[in-house]
Amino acid sequence: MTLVNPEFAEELEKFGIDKTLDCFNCGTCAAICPLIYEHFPRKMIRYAQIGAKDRILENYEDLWRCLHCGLCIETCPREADPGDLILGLRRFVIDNWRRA
Amino acid sequence: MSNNTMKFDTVVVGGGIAGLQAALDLADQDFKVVIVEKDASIGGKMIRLAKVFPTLDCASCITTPKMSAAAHHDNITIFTYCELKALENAGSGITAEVRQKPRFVDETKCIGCRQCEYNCPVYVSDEEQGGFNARKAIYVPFSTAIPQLALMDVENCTLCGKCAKVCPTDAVDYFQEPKDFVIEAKTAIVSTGFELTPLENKQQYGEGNIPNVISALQMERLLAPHGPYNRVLRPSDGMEPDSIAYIQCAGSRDKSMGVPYCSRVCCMYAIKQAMLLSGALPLADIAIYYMDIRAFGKGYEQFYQNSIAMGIEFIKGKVATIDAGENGTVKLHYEAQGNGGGVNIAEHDLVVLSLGMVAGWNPEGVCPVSTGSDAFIETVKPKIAPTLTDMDGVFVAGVAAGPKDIVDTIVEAGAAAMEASKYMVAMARTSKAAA
Amino acid sequence: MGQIDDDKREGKEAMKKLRNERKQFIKAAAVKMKEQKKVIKAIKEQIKDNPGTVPEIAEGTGIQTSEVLWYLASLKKFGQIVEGEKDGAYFRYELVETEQEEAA
Amino acid sequence: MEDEDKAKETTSGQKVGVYVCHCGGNISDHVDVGKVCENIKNVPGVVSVRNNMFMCSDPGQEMIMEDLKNGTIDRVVVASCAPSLHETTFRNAISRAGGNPYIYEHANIREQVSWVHHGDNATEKASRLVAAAAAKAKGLQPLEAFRVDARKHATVIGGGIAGLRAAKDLADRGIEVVLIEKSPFLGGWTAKWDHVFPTGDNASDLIMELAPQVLNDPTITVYNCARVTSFEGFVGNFKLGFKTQSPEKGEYEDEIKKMIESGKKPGEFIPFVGVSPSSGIPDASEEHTVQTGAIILATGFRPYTPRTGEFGYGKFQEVITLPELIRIIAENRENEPDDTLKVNGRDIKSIAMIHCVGSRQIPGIHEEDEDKPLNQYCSRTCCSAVLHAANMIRETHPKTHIYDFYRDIRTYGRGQEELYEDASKNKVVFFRFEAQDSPVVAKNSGPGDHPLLVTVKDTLTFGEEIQAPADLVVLAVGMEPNNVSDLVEMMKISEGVDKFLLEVHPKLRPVEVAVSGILLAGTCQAPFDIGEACAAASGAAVKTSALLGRGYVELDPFVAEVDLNKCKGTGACVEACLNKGALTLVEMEINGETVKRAQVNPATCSGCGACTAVCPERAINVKGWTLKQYEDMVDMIVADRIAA
Amino acid sequence: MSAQENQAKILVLATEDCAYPGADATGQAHMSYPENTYILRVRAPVMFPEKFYLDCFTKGIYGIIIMSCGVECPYEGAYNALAARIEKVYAIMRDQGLDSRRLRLTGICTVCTRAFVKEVKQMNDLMAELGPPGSGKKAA
Amino acid sequence: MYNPRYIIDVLADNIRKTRNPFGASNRTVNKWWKDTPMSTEGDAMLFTGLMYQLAPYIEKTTKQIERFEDTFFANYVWLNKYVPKFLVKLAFVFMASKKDKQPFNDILKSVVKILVKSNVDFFYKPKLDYYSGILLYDLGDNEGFIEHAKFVAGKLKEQGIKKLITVDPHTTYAMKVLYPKYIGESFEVKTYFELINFKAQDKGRQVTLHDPCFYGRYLELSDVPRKVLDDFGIENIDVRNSGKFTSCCGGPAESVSPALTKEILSKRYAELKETGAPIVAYCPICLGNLIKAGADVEDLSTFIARYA
Repeated sequence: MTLVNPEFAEELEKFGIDKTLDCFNCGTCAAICPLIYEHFPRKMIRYAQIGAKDRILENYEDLWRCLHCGLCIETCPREADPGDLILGLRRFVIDNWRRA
Repeated sequence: MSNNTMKFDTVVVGGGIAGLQAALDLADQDFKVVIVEKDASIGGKMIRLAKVFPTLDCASCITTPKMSAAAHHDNITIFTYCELKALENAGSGITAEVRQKPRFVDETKCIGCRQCEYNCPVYVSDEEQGGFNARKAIYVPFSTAIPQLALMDVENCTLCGKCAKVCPTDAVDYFQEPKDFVIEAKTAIVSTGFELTPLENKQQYGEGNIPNVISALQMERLLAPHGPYNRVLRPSDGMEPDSIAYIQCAGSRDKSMGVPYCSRVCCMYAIKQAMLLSGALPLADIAIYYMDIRAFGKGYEQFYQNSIAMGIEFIKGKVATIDAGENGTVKLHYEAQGNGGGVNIAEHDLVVLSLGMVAGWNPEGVCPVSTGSDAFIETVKPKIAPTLTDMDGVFVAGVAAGPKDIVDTIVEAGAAAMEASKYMVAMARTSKAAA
Repeated sequence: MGQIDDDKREGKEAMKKLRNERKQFIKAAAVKMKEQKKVIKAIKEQIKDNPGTVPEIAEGTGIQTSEVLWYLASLKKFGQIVEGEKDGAYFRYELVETEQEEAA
Repeated sequence: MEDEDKAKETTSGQKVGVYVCHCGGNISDHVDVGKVCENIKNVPGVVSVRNNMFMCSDPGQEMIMEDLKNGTIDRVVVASCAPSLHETTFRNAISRAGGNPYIYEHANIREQVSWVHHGDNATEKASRLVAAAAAKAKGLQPLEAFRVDARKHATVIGGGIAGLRAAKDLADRGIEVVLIEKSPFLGGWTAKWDHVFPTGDNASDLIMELAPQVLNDPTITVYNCARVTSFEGFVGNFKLGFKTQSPEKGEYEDEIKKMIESGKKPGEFIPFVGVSPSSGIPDASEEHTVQTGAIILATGFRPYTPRTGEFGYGKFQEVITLPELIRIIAENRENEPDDTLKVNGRDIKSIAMIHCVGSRQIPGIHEEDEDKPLNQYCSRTCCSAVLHAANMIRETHPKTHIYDFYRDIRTYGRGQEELYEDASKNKVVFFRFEAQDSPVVAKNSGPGDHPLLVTVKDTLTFGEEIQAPADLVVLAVGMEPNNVSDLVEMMKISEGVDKFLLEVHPKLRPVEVAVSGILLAGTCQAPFDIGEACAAASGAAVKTSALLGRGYVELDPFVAEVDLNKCKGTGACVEACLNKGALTLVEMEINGETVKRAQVNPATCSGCGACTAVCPERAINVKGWTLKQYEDMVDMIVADRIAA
Repeated sequence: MSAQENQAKILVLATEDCAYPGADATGQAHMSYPENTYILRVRAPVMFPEKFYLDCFTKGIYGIIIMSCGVECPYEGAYNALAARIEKVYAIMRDQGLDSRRLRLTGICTVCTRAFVKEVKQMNDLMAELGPPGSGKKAA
Repeated sequence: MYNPRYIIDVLADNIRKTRNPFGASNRTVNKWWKDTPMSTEGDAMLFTGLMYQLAPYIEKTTKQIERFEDTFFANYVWLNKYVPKFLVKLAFVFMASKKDKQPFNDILKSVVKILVKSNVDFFYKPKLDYYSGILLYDLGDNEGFIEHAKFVAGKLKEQGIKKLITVDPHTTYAMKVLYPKYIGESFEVKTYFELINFKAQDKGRQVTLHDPCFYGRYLELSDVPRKVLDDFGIENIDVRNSGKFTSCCGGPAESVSPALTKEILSKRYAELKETGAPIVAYCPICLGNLIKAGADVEDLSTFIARYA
């Protein structure tokens, strides 16, 4: 059970990410990602969309798997820049550590 | 003004279902209409389809009566195989400059017997049949074409003279020249339709180079009674496919392809084809990969639910890439979003791309009518007068003003005819008042 | 008579001119036609005695399966080949004996 | 009996001319045309047999015209290609020669003979088909396309956007119009919207562009508070009775109150009500009758009313429908707009919007009421309407968060996918559910001061259960057709299983119903958005214009005809008739006796011949296609003498 | 087909909106079929009384195929009325010892070329098997 | 997989202290220029960003950490407190030998040869040739990146440098896109292959270009080397995934998961191998990776320098 937190998307703007909710969850990024790892990166994007901050912090390691190769950005049918969102989430996580 | 000038009330640009319907609705009100068609036959895309949703009646059963009604109508003149050079309204009415391309066959003599085609020695890939079989270098476009006239494709002709020799009416004319003429009219209806989203727009879908990945329009031909194989076979080797997949939004709602809008018909035609396939190949597995199923029209949702009940599999997830597999199979990479899903690779015998629609005509340099960012003709009052363009006396019908299905196209064609006829009545009133 | 001869000569001249104008097309089409004749002959030869499936014909002639199918579909359209029995997932194709169809 | 038939026919000329086409070898390569001509000479009634390389060519047609003009022949048979190609050609040729085009019969010896058969049998078959055609031609009578006078007058029922559009279109085409609206106001549901998707047009602007045009047009008469009470007649000549009366107590109470409060005069737009015509609201009831040529039904829709408890509707006051939300949005704009949307002064920090309420219902999944079938259809407009509303809220009230619960987002139309994208850009959070796992709306006992909690199994989040606390739940209710069962009954038109009015064929005749002269416009037929409803209205208007424009309706001459010499008034034909009303038994005087006899109404007869089959006296036939003609044709097919 | 076999005449009643253009399409595709078939264009086959069919058999027609538009029939209700009538004809045929397979009701559309040929061929094969009507007086 | 948290901390710490991710001084790492005569004044500065120089260190490092991945030690390898020395100055531990460095140094010399042949007015100042800091950005340490970038840009600006000639995609991206975006400092950035300006003819030769992600997608420069090859009469046989749609070599994952890198690399190598032609790479990471995979691969610069 997850409680939605719509403010998280706004919070992410601080980390240079303003397209959190642009994604319409088509799954292209997950399928095209060279990592072929579960639902990555859409899973992380989805968590960001619904504001499941804890999930992101719990699963932060996944964020650093990303090669930042840009294939998902190139292919995204909505130009939602999934790869950049992952980078942004890395910044969010690091910020979280440093502030802790 | 040359003697090549003809006068009509309305010039209809494009003889597909929208143009035909608009022309008929005007002609039935006693307006004189001329249809200018770019292809060698009227009928547009619809005549190329197998069956149509949601009634599943055959497309030609609906199109041919309209085609022949237009062809035989006293108030309708049809020019096929024409290029529109200019369409303008200088204030005094519409002027259309038209160039009729040479058929190299005298249309007053040709009787459509196809002797020339039977005897021509050059085989040419028949695009009317999705390229799955051949026509000849001289040919009648298709069996229900109107007019039933042959035309020659000079790029594939060896000038061997066989066609001229066998023609019973001496209709072959190797020396035919293009004919230029001018049409003057009070109004124009633009019904220029669509083309499919080019396959080249999506590298991940193979750009047309992966065997057994075909377009939905090609599948229409495989399903059609006059089809190239007369049945559904895999084009790479003639195998009857056991598993067929549809890839939705393969040319719509995809900014990476430059087509951000929804093409509106693909969900329904994929479902329709899937149902027809499950009739033609009862043992085959059919899957549709989709993002949202858009079954919005009258009877469409019920049609969709029926297809689920028939066992057609719907998989939520946009296919990311397509690769060639072993032995002619096709591999799809996608993220399955159902329960316990994940990144998957599925293998199918035949894959159909549900390609979207892009504008069929670019008016730039021909006609000053505005287009939207989607390249379709802009309408100025989409809510209460949906067929009005920003050009005086010019109206738009059907897909020319954005993707739509046949039902909506036919209704809108009627609306365009209404607007055009009102315009002409008002014009007559003003000129009477002035006089 | 003289008039007809003149017309004929003029026609010939015009044809010659046209041939020259379309030289490139004619050349390409002729090459294509020649190749097609060869392929059609090979396919027909292959199924002369025994109807074959696309992969069988491809194997026998060394022509790609997709091309074999294209030719079979085309020859079928122009009445030279008919589809026969199904064999596994493939259909067999056979020659039409004469131009006179089966009704005879 | 059959002798009688023959006797009658001999009196009407039987000089049949037969023309056989070679079609440049297409026919003559397989059919021995000479032999066919030879064979045909023996057929009774045939006086001339000629052939030509191309009958369709000018010289070919000239042959026919020449023979007709000099009186050699008075019936024509051409044996050539399929009738679809040249039947009209030859009929026109006959007309040009001053003949009646219906004395023509076509024999198809190309598509149905020479292209499919070869050898001697082809020639024999061709001969028999030509002989059969000659036999049929012998029985042909000159026919006149049937004309009935049509009033250049149409009635539009329904004063919503579609009705207004249709009325104005018709008036512009010179057709007199009566517009009948059941409520006191024009504008229908469009008047009850604020800004409309996807253009953002102000609904009142749309109404105010059309309504004054309708009200000020001298050829349009508008009756509000009016209901149809009777209907009779046929295309071109309908008689419609209707009654105007002041609304009953409680009816349109809110709207009338709003009108009074607004102080708006007739002809002015009253927000969320519409436009009152100059007649105002009638005090007394009055009966009217109108003679009209065609009727356009533009009776519109009503939004689905959720059942009590459906997504908490009726149970929690915070659960409302989309039309209610649209009003709230407008009210917030009128009052000082705030960062947060307000309802009765209450801050709305989060809204949950739920799609497909009262649409896309699935038997076995959705609860079925006994008296009401499930709405299995998609209501087409709700997705875009929801997203448009969401965008308006997010853009004006950035502190109000929006959650959107959908099954499929159906932003199909031009400019609609952009609404979806804008909603995403506006940070609307989407959740997708399967029909069997609909969101559950409950009282929020958890954190925050939000009164409601929406729980959903979200397929976008891998099937996880997600909870969204909400201050307001908005149900995107679908469309249902307005109840017009009285009109359906009166006019004998059909409803589909979805209760919307049924067209003849969605593609062939999309705005017509089976009853000629009655047309459909807008949401009485199916859910549409405003633009689509207007297109349908114009589509219906153009058909009406074509129908009535000439002042008469020309009908196919192929209608049933009663032979009064034979009719005994059994009524079997009336029983079998598929177009109720096309055949009736009427009293008439024959030889001083009053008897009942069948009478055809040519305006409504479709010429199917269902009557022919059942008449025990062989007294009724479809003109040009009589049973006798078919019998004669069969005789020619089986006859010995044609076989050469 | 020999001339004698050609006596086995099959009557095809083809609707002008669907089956008749379907037969034309078959011709345009140059697909051959037995020539003992006589195609008559009809508006709607609902016009024929029971007696018409029975008379045809008496006159020497071997078999009849009614090719209608099926449920797409432009005359609402005509198809159902036709189907009901054909049931009656079958009953009479059985009474008279006529094989009811001599009369067939099918739906053929404007491009149903294969279906058209199939119907015709099947009926032809059946006629070859059954012989002339009334010859056997045996119910199948 | 290694815990990214520790890696980031180490790298950030190294860069802060030494301006170099491996904790080695730039002077130790950057020695290639010593026997290459170059002007110290000119129009544009050759700015290598030290990526090619660091490539052998990266390789050595990954070889070591690969041994520990997915073992009990994985998360402890990086722990500062347990092995502080090992950590802070990686370079001393995994010192790259001269032999390891040689091929990478040759690449930079080739670049110089190409620039000279193309008559480019350029200069080199080893002291100003800093690491761009891109790895910090990639790993999400924006603060660290910005701090370092400000330092680098400051040094360059101090010397009035406006034009840079870069040699690798990562540095190019950093200088061309990230510096203006994050610290508001803009340079006129060109890669060396955009400046090639001489003729050659080598008909019949075939190669397959492997595009780095940054050039192919982010910077959309992959058409430039193709044009150069084409002009030289060399046939480039593209694999399906190239240019905008190139496949990653796996390199970026190296610091956290060499195993992952290996997996992705082997897939990419299989794709490239299919053409049968020798591979040409133009990124130090890709190059190092492909060499590791056993590929017949050469850097674009050494390949082109052959004609210079």
